[in-house]
Amino acid sequence: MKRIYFDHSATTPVDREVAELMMEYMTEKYGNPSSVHAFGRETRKAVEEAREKVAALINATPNEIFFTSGGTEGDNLAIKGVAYANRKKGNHIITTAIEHHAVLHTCEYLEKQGFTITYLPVDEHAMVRMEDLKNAITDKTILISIMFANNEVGTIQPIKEIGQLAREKGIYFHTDAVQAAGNCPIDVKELNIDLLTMSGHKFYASKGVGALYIRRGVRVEEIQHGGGHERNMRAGTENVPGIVGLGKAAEVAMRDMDKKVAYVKGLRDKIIAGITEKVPHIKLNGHPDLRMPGNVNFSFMYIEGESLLLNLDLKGIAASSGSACTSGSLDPSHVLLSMGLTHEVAHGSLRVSLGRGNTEEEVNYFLNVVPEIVERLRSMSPLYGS
Amino acid sequence: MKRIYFDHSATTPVDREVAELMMEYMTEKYGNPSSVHAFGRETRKAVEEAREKVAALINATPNEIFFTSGGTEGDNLAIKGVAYANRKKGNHIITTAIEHHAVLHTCEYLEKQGFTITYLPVDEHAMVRMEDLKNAITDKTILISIMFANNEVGTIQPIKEIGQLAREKGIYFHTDAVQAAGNCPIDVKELNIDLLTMSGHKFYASKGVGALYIRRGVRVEEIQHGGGHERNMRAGTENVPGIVGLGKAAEVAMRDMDKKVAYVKGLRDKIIAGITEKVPHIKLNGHPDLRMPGNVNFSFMYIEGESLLLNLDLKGIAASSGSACTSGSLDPSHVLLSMGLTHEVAHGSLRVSLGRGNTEEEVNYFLNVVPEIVERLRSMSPLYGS
Amino acid sequence: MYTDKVMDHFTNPRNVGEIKDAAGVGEVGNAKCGDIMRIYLQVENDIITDVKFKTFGCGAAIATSSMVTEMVKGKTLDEALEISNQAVAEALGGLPPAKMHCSNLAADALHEAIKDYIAKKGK
Amino acid sequence: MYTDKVMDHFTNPRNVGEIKDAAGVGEVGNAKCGDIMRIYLQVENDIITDVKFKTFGCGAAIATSSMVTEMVKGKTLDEALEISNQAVAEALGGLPPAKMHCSNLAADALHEAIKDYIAKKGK
Ligand SMILES: Cc1ncc(COP(=O)(O)O)c(C=O)c1O
Ligand SMILES: Cc1ncc(COP(=O)(O)O)c(C=O)c1O
Ligand code: FES
Ligand code: FES
Repeated sequence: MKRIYFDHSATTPVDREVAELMMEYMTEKYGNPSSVHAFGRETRKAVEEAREKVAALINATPNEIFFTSGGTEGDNLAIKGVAYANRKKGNHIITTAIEHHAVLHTCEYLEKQGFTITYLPVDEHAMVRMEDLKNAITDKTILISIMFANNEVGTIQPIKEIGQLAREKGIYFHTDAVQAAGNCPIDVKELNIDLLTMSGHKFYASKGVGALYIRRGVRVEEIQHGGGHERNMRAGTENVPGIVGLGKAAEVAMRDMDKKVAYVKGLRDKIIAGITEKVPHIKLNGHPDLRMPGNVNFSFMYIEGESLLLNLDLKGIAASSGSACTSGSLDPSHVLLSMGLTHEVAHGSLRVSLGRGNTEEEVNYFLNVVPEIVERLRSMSPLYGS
Repeated sequence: MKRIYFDHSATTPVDREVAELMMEYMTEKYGNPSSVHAFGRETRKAVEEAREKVAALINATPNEIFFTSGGTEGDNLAIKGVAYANRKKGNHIITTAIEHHAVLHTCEYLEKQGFTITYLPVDEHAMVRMEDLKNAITDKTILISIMFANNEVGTIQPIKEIGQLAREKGIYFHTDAVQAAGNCPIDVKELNIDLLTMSGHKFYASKGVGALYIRRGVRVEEIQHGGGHERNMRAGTENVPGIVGLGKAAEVAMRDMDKKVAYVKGLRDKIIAGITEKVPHIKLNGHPDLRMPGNVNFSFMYIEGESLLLNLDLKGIAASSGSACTSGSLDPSHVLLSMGLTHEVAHGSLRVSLGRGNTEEEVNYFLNVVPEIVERLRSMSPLYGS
Repeated sequence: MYTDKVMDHFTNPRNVGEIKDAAGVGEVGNAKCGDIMRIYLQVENDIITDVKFKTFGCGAAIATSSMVTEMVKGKTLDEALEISNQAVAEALGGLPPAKMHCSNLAADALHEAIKDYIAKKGK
Repeated sequence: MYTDKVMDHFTNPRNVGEIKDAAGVGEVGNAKCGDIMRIYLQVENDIITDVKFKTFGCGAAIATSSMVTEMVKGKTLDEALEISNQAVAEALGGLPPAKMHCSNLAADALHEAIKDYIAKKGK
């Protein structure tokens, strides 16, 4: 059976060029960049070149880029690092209710360490209201951490306004751009971003590598202790294959950005139109326009997400859901609930996240099989038609 | 020019089988193990199989293995994790003066958090004295962290005695086995080890992946917050290619252990005998017998390490040194100084660390070029012959 | 993740539907994840002659619903009351640990339906 | 890491050695990393006619030693005193940031040697 991958927000395949470069830096150019000999010098150079490419992707300078093991570490370093380094200035942090757990659980941990966290609510489209943000700021606020684009419903936040407000107030602004980086254009200077998290495996680099952008001058305390790697910001032998791969992926992303965004958006809009036309009792989750190019998120009333996923899986289609049954947790997606969805509606959510490798044919196949699956599950549902 | 790699303690090339498997898990089997669909199930299975292989390497059970981004993270998680989780029991930690910076700087950080650390001295061979350890234990001691084998001079500590003592006293015992794991046999059960750090890139897996063994029942608090990965012990999307590679490297290491150890030891002893015979005014650093199979460390009196390294590099040989000039720090190796070496002698140290890919021919070439280089540098030295 | 048996009952669930004017109906909601299962019974001489279900829930919930209806058909009410959650899970070749609570749904709904029948009959 | 010029002076250092009964000898130790450089001068009519060095230190230390000896040969003492650490580093095409302190070694040792000559002559 043909397998169709519609789960690019969970992770992406590694680009062929990226993987081949990584192979080279595993088996031939394997020196430790800290070593002074030829093997070390050649990987040091490669790491610094990768830093330049990653910086270019978001219009930063290379010395503002710090390599990490992924998005979760980046979020931890950004938030704890700013919190610990600026404790004397204040102990208040503002974030949102719809952040990824890497941000939310880090904030919850900091609450135990004596920090106060405000979790901003969002509107029905998962959008933060600038008014709420303004009202939440106190003279103890040291950090605003608001994600660039939501991983479940794809909503893109008003980053530019937030950045401007934070800069005016002299508060650091961190954005978790794990979904956005490499998948839509970002300019940290224009957007007044102070810290930005990215993760390789969301844009065709490998799992296990990422980067944190820290604007020059922002005070951050390191959280992983050891050798003086990454200018004392992140100890540990550099993941050279991962890093050179990240650099290559950044280069490819930058080169193909406009084309890729337009292409993926086309597929996305086709799915949204198709489902809307073919399936009754549905609801598009997330913002109608200000959403990630590859994100589709629908709630199918009266049915449950895992059953839907399983049926799609049996048809060879890989997607994701915000249902509690899928996640193994007790509650469905905190994002969907924050947007005001009821438990039942949140349960019936399906996320399709598209990538540059998907085809029109795959979309057509999906649009063919979804209506019948939904119909079948609804016929089994005690909530439907009774 | 032929390049000779004698710096396996810094990092190793990735095994060809390992790299090919990683390639497969980057470009074909790229699902996120947290996903419920087929792509996710196939990588979940691979991650769990890798866990079994890594467990087998050190005679642990799979649920005692937690994947990390490398040795530094493992040391941070082990030491901070135990410290935070057992704070109520006590605030005293015992380690040694010759640990890697990943342990030392973590301990120094904990000192700022209110913990008390004892840094045990070592004897001239870099060996901890059991007597010192016994005397250091107080009723506030919650953790003993002593490295398995030293990365500079190769000395292997009396792990079994330490483990036994710790178990008797009801104190957790962590060992940084980054140099040892995969390169010499380890049995955590026989040795009474509670926590053990390993790092992939020291035994032919990739940089950027490692594992922490935590004996079942040991209380450890997570330090990276986010999703519930690694049974809530380490948040962040699993580095699947790195992890399956680590599993394969563990399998290969276990399979070839005896052969590899004997082979590498043979080369090591040939170098030790050759240098001793051919070069006057030298000193073998580390324990004469209880040392890592691949470790050679000599001080060449009257000369300085970086100059020696550069000359070797010009001859195509990659090695390492404990000289301050090499490391860019102010002092030469803290390990060599702890062993009682003077600054000058420590400066003239050279570490050759052998791997399974090295040959007798390479050793012969090395033994040919070293005497003339040393002689030339000595002729330039104001300390020699005056 | 799921056994072949679970997948079989999930893809071809037995006895889906409603029974008009059923002798007993039981509905339970899953406190853990908010899902719902409803079971309809037809009874003659204390023997379950027909059974149908409707379920809003995960693959395991649907499969256990289907399995429990298979297990009770033709059984006496007393026999049916003895079907435990564990028995349902075992009949399916086991469930993943995170899904064990779903099997509670099926046996509970069945027992509720029987209780409903007894209560109605008592009137 | 190092420029070609540095590597050239490191691999083929000029003026290595000692001068017996030198007119001036200067020795400095590098406070940063514990290394040592010694410079020997021969002087005639306030002109440096010969210069030799011995150095215990890194590649940069050896290269700067060699370079400084090249730079002063034939110079007057006054000219030699004006050779700055920076000039030595520049003559080598620059040094890595972590190695800038090594260049201090070379000019300092030269200046010490000149001072020694002047002191001896003064007696
Ligand atoms: C918005 C967001 N933040 C953070 C993360 C965590 O990144 P990683 O999986 O690289 O640790 C993810 C993805 O898992 C994400 O989607
Ligand atoms: C003994 C020891 N511990 C810890 C580390 C750190 O491991 P990693 O480089 O994987 O972070 C190293 C190597 O760098 C080491 O040799
Ligand atoms: S019904 Fe929710 S997990 Fe099974
Ligand atoms: S002499 Fe020590 S760094 Fe140059």
